[in-house]
Amino acid sequence: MNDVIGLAPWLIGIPLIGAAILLLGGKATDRWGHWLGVAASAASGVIGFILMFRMIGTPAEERSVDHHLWTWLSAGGLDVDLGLRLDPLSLVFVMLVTFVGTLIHVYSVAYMDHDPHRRRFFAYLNLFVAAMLTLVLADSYLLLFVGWEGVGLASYLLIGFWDTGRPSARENAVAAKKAFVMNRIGDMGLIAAMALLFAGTGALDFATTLSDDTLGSLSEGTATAIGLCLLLAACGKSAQFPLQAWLGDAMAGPTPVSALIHAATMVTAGVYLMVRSGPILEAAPTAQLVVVIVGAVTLLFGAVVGTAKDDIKKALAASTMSQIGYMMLAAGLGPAGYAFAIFHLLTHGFFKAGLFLGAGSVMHAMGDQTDMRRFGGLSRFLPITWITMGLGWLAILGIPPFSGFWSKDGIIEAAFIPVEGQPWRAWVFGTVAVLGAGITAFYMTRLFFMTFGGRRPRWTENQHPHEGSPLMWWPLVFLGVGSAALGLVLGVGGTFVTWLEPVVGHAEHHEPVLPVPVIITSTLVVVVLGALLAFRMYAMSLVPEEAPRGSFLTRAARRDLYQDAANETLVLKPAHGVARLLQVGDRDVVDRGWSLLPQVLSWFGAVFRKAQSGYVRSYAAGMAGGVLVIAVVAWLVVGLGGAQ
Amino acid sequence: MTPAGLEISGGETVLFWVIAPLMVLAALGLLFVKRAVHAAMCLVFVMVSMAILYIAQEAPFLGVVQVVVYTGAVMMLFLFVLMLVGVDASDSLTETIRGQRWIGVLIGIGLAVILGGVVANATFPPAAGLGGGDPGGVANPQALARVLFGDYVLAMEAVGVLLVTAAVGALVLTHRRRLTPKQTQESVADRRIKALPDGVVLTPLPPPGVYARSNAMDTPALGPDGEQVPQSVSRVLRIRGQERPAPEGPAVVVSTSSTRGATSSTPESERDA
Amino acid sequence: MDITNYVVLAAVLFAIGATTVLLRRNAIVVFMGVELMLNATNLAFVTFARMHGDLTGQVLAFFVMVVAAAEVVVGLAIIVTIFRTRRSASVDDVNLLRG
Amino acid sequence: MFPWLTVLIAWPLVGAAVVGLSALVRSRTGPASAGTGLARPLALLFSLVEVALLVGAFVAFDTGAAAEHQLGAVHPWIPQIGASYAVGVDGVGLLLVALSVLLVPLVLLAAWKEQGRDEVRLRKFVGLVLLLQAFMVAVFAARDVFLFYVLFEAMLIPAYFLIGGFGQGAGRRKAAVKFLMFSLGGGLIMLAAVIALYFLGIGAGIDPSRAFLVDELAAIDLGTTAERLMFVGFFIAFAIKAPMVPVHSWLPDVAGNATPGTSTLLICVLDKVGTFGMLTLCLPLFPEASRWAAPLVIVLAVISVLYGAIMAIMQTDLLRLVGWTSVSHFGFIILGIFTFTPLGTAGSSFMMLNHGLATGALFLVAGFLISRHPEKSQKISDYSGLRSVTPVLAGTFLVAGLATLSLPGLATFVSEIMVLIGAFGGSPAGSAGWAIAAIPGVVLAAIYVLLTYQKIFTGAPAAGLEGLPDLHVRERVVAAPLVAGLLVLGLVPGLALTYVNAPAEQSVALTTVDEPADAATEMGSDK
Repeated sequence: MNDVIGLAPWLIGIPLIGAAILLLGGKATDRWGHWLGVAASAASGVIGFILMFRMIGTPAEERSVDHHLWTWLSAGGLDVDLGLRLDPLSLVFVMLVTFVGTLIHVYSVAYMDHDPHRRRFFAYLNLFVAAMLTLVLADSYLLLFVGWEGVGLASYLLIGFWDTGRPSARENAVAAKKAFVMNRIGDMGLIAAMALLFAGTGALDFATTLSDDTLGSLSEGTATAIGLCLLLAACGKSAQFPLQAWLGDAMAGPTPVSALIHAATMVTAGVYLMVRSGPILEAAPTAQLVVVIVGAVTLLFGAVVGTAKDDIKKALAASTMSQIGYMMLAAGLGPAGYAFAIFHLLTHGFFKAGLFLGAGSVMHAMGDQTDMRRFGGLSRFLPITWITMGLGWLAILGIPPFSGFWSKDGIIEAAFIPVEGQPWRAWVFGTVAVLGAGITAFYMTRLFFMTFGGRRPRWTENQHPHEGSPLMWWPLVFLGVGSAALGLVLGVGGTFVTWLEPVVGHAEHHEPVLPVPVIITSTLVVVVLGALLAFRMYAMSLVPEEAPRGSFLTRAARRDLYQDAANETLVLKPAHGVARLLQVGDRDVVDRGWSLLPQVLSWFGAVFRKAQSGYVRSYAAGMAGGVLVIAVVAWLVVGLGGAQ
Repeated sequence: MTPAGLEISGGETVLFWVIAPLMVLAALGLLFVKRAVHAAMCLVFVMVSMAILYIAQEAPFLGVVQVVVYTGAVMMLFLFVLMLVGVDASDSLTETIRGQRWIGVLIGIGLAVILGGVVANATFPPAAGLGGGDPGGVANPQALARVLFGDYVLAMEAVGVLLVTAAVGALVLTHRRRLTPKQTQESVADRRIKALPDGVVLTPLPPPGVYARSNAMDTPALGPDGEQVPQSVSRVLRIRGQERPAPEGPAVVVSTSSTRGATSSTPESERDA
Repeated sequence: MDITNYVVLAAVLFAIGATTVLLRRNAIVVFMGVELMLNATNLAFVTFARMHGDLTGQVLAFFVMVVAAAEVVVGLAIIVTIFRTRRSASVDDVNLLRG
Repeated sequence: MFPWLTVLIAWPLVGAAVVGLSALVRSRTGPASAGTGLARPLALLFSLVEVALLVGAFVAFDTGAAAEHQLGAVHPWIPQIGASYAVGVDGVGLLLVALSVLLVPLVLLAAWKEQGRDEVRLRKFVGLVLLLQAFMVAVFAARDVFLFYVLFEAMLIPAYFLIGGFGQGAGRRKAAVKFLMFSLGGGLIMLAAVIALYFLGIGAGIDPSRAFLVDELAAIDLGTTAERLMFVGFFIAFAIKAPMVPVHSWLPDVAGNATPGTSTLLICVLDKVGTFGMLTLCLPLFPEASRWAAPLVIVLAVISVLYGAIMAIMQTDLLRLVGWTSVSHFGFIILGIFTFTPLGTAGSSFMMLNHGLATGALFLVAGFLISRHPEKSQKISDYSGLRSVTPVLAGTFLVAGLATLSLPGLATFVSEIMVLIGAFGGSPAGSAGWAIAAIPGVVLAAIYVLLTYQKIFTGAPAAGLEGLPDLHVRERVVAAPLVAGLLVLGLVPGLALTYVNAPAEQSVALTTVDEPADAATEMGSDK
């Protein structure tokens, strides 16, 4: 391991350099810039693969390596080194990010072919890869935060990639800003968590803060506070309730971005943070419970929203939110859930990226149309997309043996594991997880058949859908194969769980409240029911081209369960009111208050100025009067006529 | 040097009691008479009386100087200036600054009371006198001259400089700066040539009375075309309306001497200017 | 008669002069008030000289006269100049000092 | 030892004089109306030589003893009142001197075309800038309270003329007067405290010929009430300068009316005198009073953070907006100083440098943007969609903006996180809570930066702005060092932290020796 550890910095360095070359190189790099971007990402992937390969060859207990680069920040008792931590967890992420990232890079070469700013796009993608790798490879919370905000920046840049040129482009910019700002709200949590950690433990690196000794010295209250702060951060990054509102809008970015950042990698960073901070959460059961609740709420929230969306990307975004809810729920369940959270994250990374790229392929074919009510019957024209998306569809549904089954089922089982003293938990969260699986089946089936199924295409005029270039469909094939097989490869026999054990710890085996086969069977039944319902509604019958008004729930779901309205009324309007009040206050109270002082002075001046009439005789009278006054005073003091 | 306890003679007492009230009255005249000239006359009266009192108080030199300098020079200067300035609204006794009258009166009375009080309460030494009648004493002008040109010679010189400075200062202050350039023969000629398009005639106009029936200052000349030339009559006469129209009819023969005299006179436009 | 009466007379004249300065608007009359005040002090000087048997008082009075003469010359010149530009001899018209 | 600081102070003065005298060159050669164009190159030359001198100073500075005041000199100045010419810098002072030295050539370059061909105005501008630089370097180096006070006030003169004489705001004269009045008002209160300090120092037995030396004054015990009163005197002056809510009202007006270059020097460097003074005068001279006032100061600092950020969001004028962001950042700096932790204080010291770089970049880039507008408009709403027209300008603006919102990876992040984490563990009561309360400032920062970027650079290009030129070489040369500095210091903050750590530890040590200090005074009274 140690002989190749020197390569680790290049994981981040190569894409970073790539981004720098593309950004600073300007138009000179236009011709070959995109290939440079692909190469940088691929090079990172190769290094990741080498490291992975070497790590598999090392004994389990030596798999966690901290690679020190240089002293970053050393002041007043805080010593943070710039260092990388390579362990099974971070390497899983490295593989996911570089592999899926490279595929999406390749896909983008074709997808962005006609965009004059393709070079800039690849620069941002490379920047993203570098930032994401920094996030997962960091050996301290502070460096993690660098990557954390770095991916936020990349996300901001990419969501707003088409933010200029035409009037409606402003909306993309607004969406980008919304994403960044809501992420920042979460980042407040990370900053606060770091402050609490430093106050409690005197350090910010994982090695110290997450060690048993350090955590033993933390009070449960502090641990809970830290855990909740970290959860806030995770909610922002991973679009969890109540900071979920930005994800749907983030679909304004190019579709490869949605696939890479807003499905496969960045949005799952919150789950990574939770799993990485597992020891802290375990020291704070209350925080854990809140994590689970947030996960469960988001799971249902996203699923419900997903059922009503007609925009294919927004439906997938809602689905992403919901699936991350699963991961978050698992991350809150302790060691039993960690491995499955990450496993689901990995499989989700593949199948959701596949689904998004498939959606991109469909959009590409349909002239950037995203309304599913305008699709239909595409299976004949886009066979490769149809098959690969079908694999993704089966995977997300959790149909065995596709990958989603292995990971999601693990989470559902873990949710059913009873917690001492809180018997209701297993039932509530288990039921929610199963219910969520059913709704997931419904909306994904709806999406799939609205797009590909149906007897009659509902296209707008002059549509000639066709598959894109091989650069576009080869990544689809890879991801499709991954969606199908990854679970089988890693899930059978618990390979993946064992792999992560050095990091997340060994989970004692607990029996769920229901027997495992019962859980699996009932889940499958619910899933099939949901899928059949959707099949009946959207494949068997005609889909109207205009959305029907729908029930109250449908309308609410279409409007994201009024999340924006709620934010508007609960946060933005009051905040704006306060800001207006302050603005008026600053002008009319503070500023005017200060100008009161000179006003009073000038008022005095105006009063005394009147004495300066300019009339010589007035002045003379003043002088004479003064003489008189002095004389009288002298008279009174000295006595008249001298003392003799 | 002088015997203590100078007796003030009865004559001086009478003089004082006659002159002092008159002086106060005249001084009050400054306050109450309307015209500045009358005020000046009042002041002259006060000053002459003051000279008399000086002489009575063993200061004959000062008395004379008072008459010469004040009444002779200063007051004459005042009168000259009054003559220059003339009578104007400022002579009126109505007060324009609010409250000024009462303030002024109060201050005046206050000053009088304070000064009077001081004088009344002070203990003065008995009058020593300057020994003017004493044969051993020195006559006033000589004694004064000794002091002035002895102890105070420097002050005397300084005062002399002051006077000269004041005189020069007055000159500078009253000096008028020329606002327009001085007219020369050349500039006058230039101006007239420039005014040629406005109908000014370059050649001298005929003098009045030329070719008129009667050769007189108040009769305009007749031009070669027989028309009258009104400008040939003096402007003063025209303004006064004492111009006499030239009679109709052919010109009479006029004496050559008067014609010669008329042609040699200054041009009309010059006269007008 | 007491010699002090002269001093009282001087005080009264001085007060009248001062009042003239305060009350009259014609600059020339105001000037006359000033002259009256100077004369009043001169009278006091002369009286004190006599009182103390010392000529210094008279010398001072003499200097006062000379200085007064100089002052009158300059002062009247100023009045004439002002009158030339402003066509007024009223002290109230010269109020450029107004704040 | 070579008197580096004295040379650093004197050189810009020489420069200002030479620039002034360059007027004479014109009168002898060439037509009288045409300028020789000498003023700008001369000033730039002088400022670049100053940078070279600064390098020398850095080499001569002993980082091992960064808490000591080095490179200085002490000479009697007005021995009658005990004033000395005493200069010397510790690490923090050296960094701020560096900031004043480095920003001036950039400002001169940025303002290269600003005054057009008007040679006289140009000469005035660059002359005043050099003069201001001399004063700024001197004030950061002053180790004598009287000298400090004199420079503190003297700086106002060039600043006043720079604000009131240049720039395009209609209210610039008014803004200049407002600035002057606020500063003079604060200075007056400080003067009272300076005089009181003199007499108390003499009373405590300081050699009257050295009565104003900071080192001497720091050693004496002033008595609780007197110390608190004098602290208030100094603090108000510094708070006005800093500026801190509620005595901030002059700053937005100045920022909105002065030229961007002036604002850069004024807000990024000159105003640091406020926080620098708190750190190097208030704390050492009045440690007990600083502790006494800290709870209130912290509250005001947090209010400044949030208030400035909210007001920035509400601005419609680009330059005013940048001004308000500074109010927010100065709040952070003050927060770090007054929570008395080595981490927070070091963070504040570092932030003084970073804020200069980041806000300077933002001001200058905003200036480039405004100079491109046909009507030189400062209204944000007059711009739109410029990213497609001027991509490099947009990118530079974004980087400067990201530095302002403390994006990790840039130096501002390091200092901000140091302040926040340090403040959380601060010693004054309630500082943890107030540190948490300041954290929303980071969200507000994101809003004001990105909202502005969105309004100016995204959407369709506004009519009349389609053909604007992108940043040209001169402007890139101005922006590049600032951006590079922010990046390098963000990745290797140790470069700067070496200089601020020791002074921070020392100043915290001054304020945390609570019981021993009391014991010492008791012993003193026993003697």
